[in-house]
Amino acid sequence: MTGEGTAKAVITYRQALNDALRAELSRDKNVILLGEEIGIFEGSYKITAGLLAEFGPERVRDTPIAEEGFVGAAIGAAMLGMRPVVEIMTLNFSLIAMDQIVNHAAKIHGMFGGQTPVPMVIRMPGGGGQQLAATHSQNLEVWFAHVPGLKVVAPSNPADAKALLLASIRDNDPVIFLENLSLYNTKGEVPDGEHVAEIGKAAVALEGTDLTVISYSRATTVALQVARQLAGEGISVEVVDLRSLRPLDRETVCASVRKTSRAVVLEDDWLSYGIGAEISATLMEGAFDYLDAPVRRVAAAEVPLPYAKPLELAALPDANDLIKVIRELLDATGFSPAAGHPIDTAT
Amino acid sequence: MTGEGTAKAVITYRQALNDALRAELSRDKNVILLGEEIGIFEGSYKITAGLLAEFGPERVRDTPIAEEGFVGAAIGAAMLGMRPVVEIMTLNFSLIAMDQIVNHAAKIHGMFGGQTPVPMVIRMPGGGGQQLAATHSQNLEVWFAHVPGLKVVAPSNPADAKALLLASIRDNDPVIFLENLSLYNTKGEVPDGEHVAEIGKAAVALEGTDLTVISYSRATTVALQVARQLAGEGISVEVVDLRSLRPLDRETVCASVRKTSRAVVLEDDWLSYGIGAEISATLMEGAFDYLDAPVRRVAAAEVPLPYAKPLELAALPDANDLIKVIRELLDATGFSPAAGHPIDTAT
Amino acid sequence: MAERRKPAAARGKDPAAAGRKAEAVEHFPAGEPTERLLGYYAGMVLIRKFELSADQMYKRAKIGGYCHLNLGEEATVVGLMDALRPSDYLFTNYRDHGYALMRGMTPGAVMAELFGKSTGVSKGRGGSMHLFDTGARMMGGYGIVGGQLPPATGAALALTYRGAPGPDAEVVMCQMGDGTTNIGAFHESLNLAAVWNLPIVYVIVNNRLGMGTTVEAAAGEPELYKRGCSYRIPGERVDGTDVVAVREGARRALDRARLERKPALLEVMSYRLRGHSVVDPARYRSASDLEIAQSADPLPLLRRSLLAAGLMDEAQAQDIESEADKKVAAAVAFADSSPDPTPDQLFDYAYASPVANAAHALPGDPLVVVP
Amino acid sequence: MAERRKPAAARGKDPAAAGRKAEAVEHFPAGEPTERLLGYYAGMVLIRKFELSADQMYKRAKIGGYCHLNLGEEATVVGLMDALRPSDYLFTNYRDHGYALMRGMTPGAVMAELFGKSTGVSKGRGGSMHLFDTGARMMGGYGIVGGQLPPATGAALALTYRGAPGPDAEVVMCQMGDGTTNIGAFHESLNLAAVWNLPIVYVIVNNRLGMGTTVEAAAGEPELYKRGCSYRIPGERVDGTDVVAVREGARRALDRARLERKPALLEVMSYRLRGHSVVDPARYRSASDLEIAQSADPLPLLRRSLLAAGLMDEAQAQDIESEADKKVAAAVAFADSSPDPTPDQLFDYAYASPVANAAHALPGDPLVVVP
Ligand SMILES: Cc1ncc(C[n+]2csc(CCOP(=O)(O)OP(=O)(O)O)c2C)c(N)n1
Ligand SMILES: Cc1ncc(C[n+]2csc(CCOP(=O)(O)OP(=O)(O)O)c2C)c(N)n1
Ligand SMILES: [Mg+2]
Ligand SMILES: [Mg+2]
Repeated sequence: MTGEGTAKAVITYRQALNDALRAELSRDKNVILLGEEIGIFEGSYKITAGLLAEFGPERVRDTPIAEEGFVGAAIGAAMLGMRPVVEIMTLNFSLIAMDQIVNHAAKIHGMFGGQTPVPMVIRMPGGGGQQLAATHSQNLEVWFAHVPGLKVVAPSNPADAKALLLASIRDNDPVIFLENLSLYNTKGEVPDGEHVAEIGKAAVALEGTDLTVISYSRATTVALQVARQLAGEGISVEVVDLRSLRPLDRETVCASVRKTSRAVVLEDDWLSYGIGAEISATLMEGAFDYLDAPVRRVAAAEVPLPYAKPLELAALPDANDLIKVIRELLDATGFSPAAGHPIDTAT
Repeated sequence: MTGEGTAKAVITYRQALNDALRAELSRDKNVILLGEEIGIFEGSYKITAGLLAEFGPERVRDTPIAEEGFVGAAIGAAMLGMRPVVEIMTLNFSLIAMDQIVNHAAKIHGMFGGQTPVPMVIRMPGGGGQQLAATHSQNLEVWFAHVPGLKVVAPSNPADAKALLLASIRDNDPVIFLENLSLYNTKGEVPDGEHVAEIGKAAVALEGTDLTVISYSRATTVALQVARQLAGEGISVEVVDLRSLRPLDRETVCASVRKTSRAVVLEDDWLSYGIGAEISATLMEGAFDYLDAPVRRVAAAEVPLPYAKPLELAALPDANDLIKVIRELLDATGFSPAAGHPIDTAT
Repeated sequence: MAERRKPAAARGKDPAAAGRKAEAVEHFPAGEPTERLLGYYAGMVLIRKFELSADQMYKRAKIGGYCHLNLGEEATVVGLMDALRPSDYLFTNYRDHGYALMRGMTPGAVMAELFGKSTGVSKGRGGSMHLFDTGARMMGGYGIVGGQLPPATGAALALTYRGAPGPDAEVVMCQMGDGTTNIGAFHESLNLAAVWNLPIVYVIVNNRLGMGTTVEAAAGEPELYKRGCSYRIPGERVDGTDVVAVREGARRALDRARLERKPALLEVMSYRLRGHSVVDPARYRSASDLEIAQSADPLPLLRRSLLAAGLMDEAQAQDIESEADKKVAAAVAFADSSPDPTPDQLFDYAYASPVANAAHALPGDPLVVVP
Repeated sequence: MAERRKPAAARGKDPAAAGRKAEAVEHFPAGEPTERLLGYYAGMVLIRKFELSADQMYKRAKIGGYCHLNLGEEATVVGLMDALRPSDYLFTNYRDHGYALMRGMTPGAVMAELFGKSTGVSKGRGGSMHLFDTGARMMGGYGIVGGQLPPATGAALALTYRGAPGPDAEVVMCQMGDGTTNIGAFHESLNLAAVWNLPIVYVIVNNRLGMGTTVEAAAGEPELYKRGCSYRIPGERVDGTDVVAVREGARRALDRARLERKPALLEVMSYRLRGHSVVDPARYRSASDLEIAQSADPLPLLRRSLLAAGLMDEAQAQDIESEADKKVAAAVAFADSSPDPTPDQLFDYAYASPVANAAHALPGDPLVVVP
């Protein structure tokens, strides 16, 4: 982090994003926002509220429904020195823009021998749990995380959301900035002033000694909640918040598990071939001799997410699923809780 | 497998595909082929050679350059009872059709409560090594493998190519049928008669006792070649050919490694968040106590693949990389080769 | 029944011009059977009442997710669906309740879908945006803008393998919104239909807005019926507040598909009376814009016209209206008392062909059993 | 220099009609400077010789991957590039060698790229399909059909933040093939350019074939210059075998972009003398079709015309031709003697902004160091 503000305010994740966009629009005239309904409608999820009024329709540009077209247009604008920040209304619609994201944004710098950077950000919310049914509830972050040439971040709290959005806009590479529908109304302390995060670094969101939960985005909020709950039972859970999925901070993940010897990955996406697979494989390589038992993964059931609430609840991972798996893992490794580890809930 | 032919012919992977398509076009009038240049041009890689002449332009239908349109059209045709087999010229162009593949083909059966199957196949070759540069050399099979509602197969030899293509065409779900540019000219024995493979089953392509190499598609040919070479040195390598990436036959993979205690995954795609990650995570869960050392992954360097041959060679995994890693793994686990294990090269 | 063909020159005008509707009455073509007109009114009233009820039920949290209503589009929906035969196929976008009802799906089964019940038309899997019924040949509402166009085009392709063009041929109707004409799938689909001569009618319901965006802001050619020009597909524009005009326009387009096996494009000028979805207060909309929409409300218009023409009396109108109330109340009761799907059914439709090693684990369940 | 504006009525005809070219001579507009015409001939000859050499080098395995030539399109390329100013931006498809040469990239650096050398215009990373030069404002050849259109449109968007329209404004030219007009990106891009009033000219090089597919088989409206209709973008068709006609058409379109800040569409009727790429024997092509293409070969045509008009004599022609031979031979020599990129450079352009924890492992290398 750079900057030195120490005062903090408690604001929503939504507000943190809005603040970051406003700050960058004010700071750099090459920053423009593009997306469907981001202007007069103020964004489908109101992330861009007030920005059209403040910066006008050329800086905050409503687009037709044409994800491939406007994502690609952002690429070309970036090649000529603009810094477009694109909102795709939800991650699900990025499938339409996939050729521009993967075959163009991710390739242009390398394929043309480093002659043109592509400084752009694609912001989009993913996530289920809102009864939006199969085509409107996906995560797919692992797709982007798999692609060289992209940087992929997935902040879990308002402070990181702001600091990583500032970093993403100032970065010269295409950054996929993953939000989550369930996070927008969550609140957290955000320091005043300009704090720019470093992309590519995970954070130990909560320190612990008995077991590590690795997660990112919304799942981190669940992991923290579970960790605080289990602390009362004398179970000390460390929470590693990945923050950046590409690059992946393997060292922070492995260091934590080398300490705790037990690991669970919690993610919102489908299990097979998900983020958790890479985390588990990474721990296989970087912490094998330290593991008391196999790394466990808690992730979504592998179905197109149904609309009906009971089915949606059954398919998506929640705190109870995580607690169950943590207990299984502790039991399997003969853990007996120390009475009431003190934990620093302010971290 | 069903059918009882015992006679075999040695044919190319290309010919095996062509034979399968011809057989299904003859057998079922609802089978149609769709794709760019599959008719008069006979396919960019000549997989459909002769079929236009034999079945006419309505069964072997050339399409405009419109991947999203014709993949989606295949979906609708399938919903009305046709069995379209789509060729996407190379996997790289499937990015344009991703919304139709993931938001439609994969979802329609489940999202509408099982009312309409979507019996279609999307055939496409992936793979690097042909100096086609960054946008024309991708694999991305892990993307498809991650998506519930799809079935994903990636045969490594002509016999499997034919038997799995027959199975895929007769299956009532959308099947992603992954080919590889480097496989088309490879040859192998293909039994005469109708052999229909079972989707979802891996195969032990070569039995061994000291170490398991898990791979699929082109990488399996490399694994087999390496296994045969190392056999001469008294190293007995078992090769598991995944064949199906979704569903993934976890049991066959784990059973092999429970036997050999050592595992390496070889794949052509980028390392992070690749197929190898899921295999490693699966072994973490299903063979942890049997592993003598961490599972190793051999995969492509994480860059947009450069055109220049020396860079392309450096970026892609080959037999030497696999041998190096196998030796490292054997050394780390104190392996000393028995003199010349007999191996069954006919498997 | 009498054909009322507008002179060709009149086609392409936007007949539902601003502010003129409030006082107007429609004139019905000679020979139009009264029962049919009353049936149209009944259909429109049913949609209206159903949608108002859905809005309420959403507010009571009986319905979740996104929910888009056909309020203001009732004449459009009824006219289109009357022109479509049971043997034809329909694909729509997510704004699909009215289409489902007019396609013959029962209000109870539609409401149950909105409630996410296992008696819903899509067994509670799809919700409001994804109504489907094989029997009704309603091949789905689709939530991805433009997503329905390629499959609808492919359905028309399938029909070309079934039989020859002619008066009994099956055809496809593919509905979409105005905003949808700007996405790539529109272009690719219409082009395929043109080069392959497919029996399909693309219907653009132009309700003047895609969420908060006007047609003029989004489309380089805002006279959307002209956008077939890039494929030599003829287009026609009709007044979406006039149920008979909609039906006639749809028939002409469907005839072309049926008899000539050629695609057609139909633009239906309509209005959206509310926000984009039930949760959208539509603050971006000017008062005058809303007033225009309200003055073009097809329900009072048709009611007034039927009364003025002496084809319906006030008692009949009220009968129709209370009949619709009853149907909707029964639909809500049915939905309410229907069972929820249960978690053990989660993987029921995972695949149509069973397959070895399918990944059917619940969150946290182990994947592999270690011996 | 003199403007030779065709009467508007003549625009839109396909002037390069079948079989009439072989004997024809071109007539040059009055006032056209001789050096300029000789320059055109020199440019066209250079492209021709370069492409023939590339074909040979491919056969000698000096070049790999896909390799698409501009053979037959020389007048098109030279005419377009002469109309474009150095301050304008160019995006093309993968058939890009001629454009790169005419944009001022040296034949040696272009050939070196084809050879995959580190002296290549894209440092050997891109190869034949991906020529790029920031200085020449050649913003890339692109291998995905239609892939260049959205970025080109966005480049034009960027220009609107730089300054006002006017005679000195910068504009974008985006080249594509005929087959490219059927893909979604074409529609979305032209629509964006229209609603945002962007200074861009979309050029369709209609060489009558996309691989083996004719324009008629692929496009619902095969008169491709008309396909701007869906966006109110005016289109014009010119004879791609007539370098001056191409230049003039391009100028008119560029003027619209420059002065009015509005998009334009230009269709250039051209021919492909060979297969789709160097490895395609084009067996699907009829003898008569090939004969038509050969009879429209712009090189002998321009040569004959310049000789007939007395603007060039045989000795000059031979000088130009042997000059081109020398340049191409020097390019090959340069490429041949240039160094290969080395494996240690693999990750050189992985990211433009350095980043922590980048995954820079070679195949088989461990990812994490265990302490
Ligand atoms: C590809 C895609 N992009 C964006 C959205 C979000 N979205 C849902 S409806 C809508 C507006 C569609 O407008 P229109 O086609 O006019 O239909 P209407 O809602 O007016 O019926 C948008 C942008 C989506 N569902 N799919
Ligand atoms: C999206 C996509 N689909 C398919 C291809 C394969 N392909 C390469 S060139 C080509 C034909 C393009 O024809 P046209 O646009 O007329 O350009 P030309 O080659 O004639 O210059 C095709 C189908 C591709 N590169 N990208
Ligand atoms: Mg609309
Ligand atoms: Mg062409």
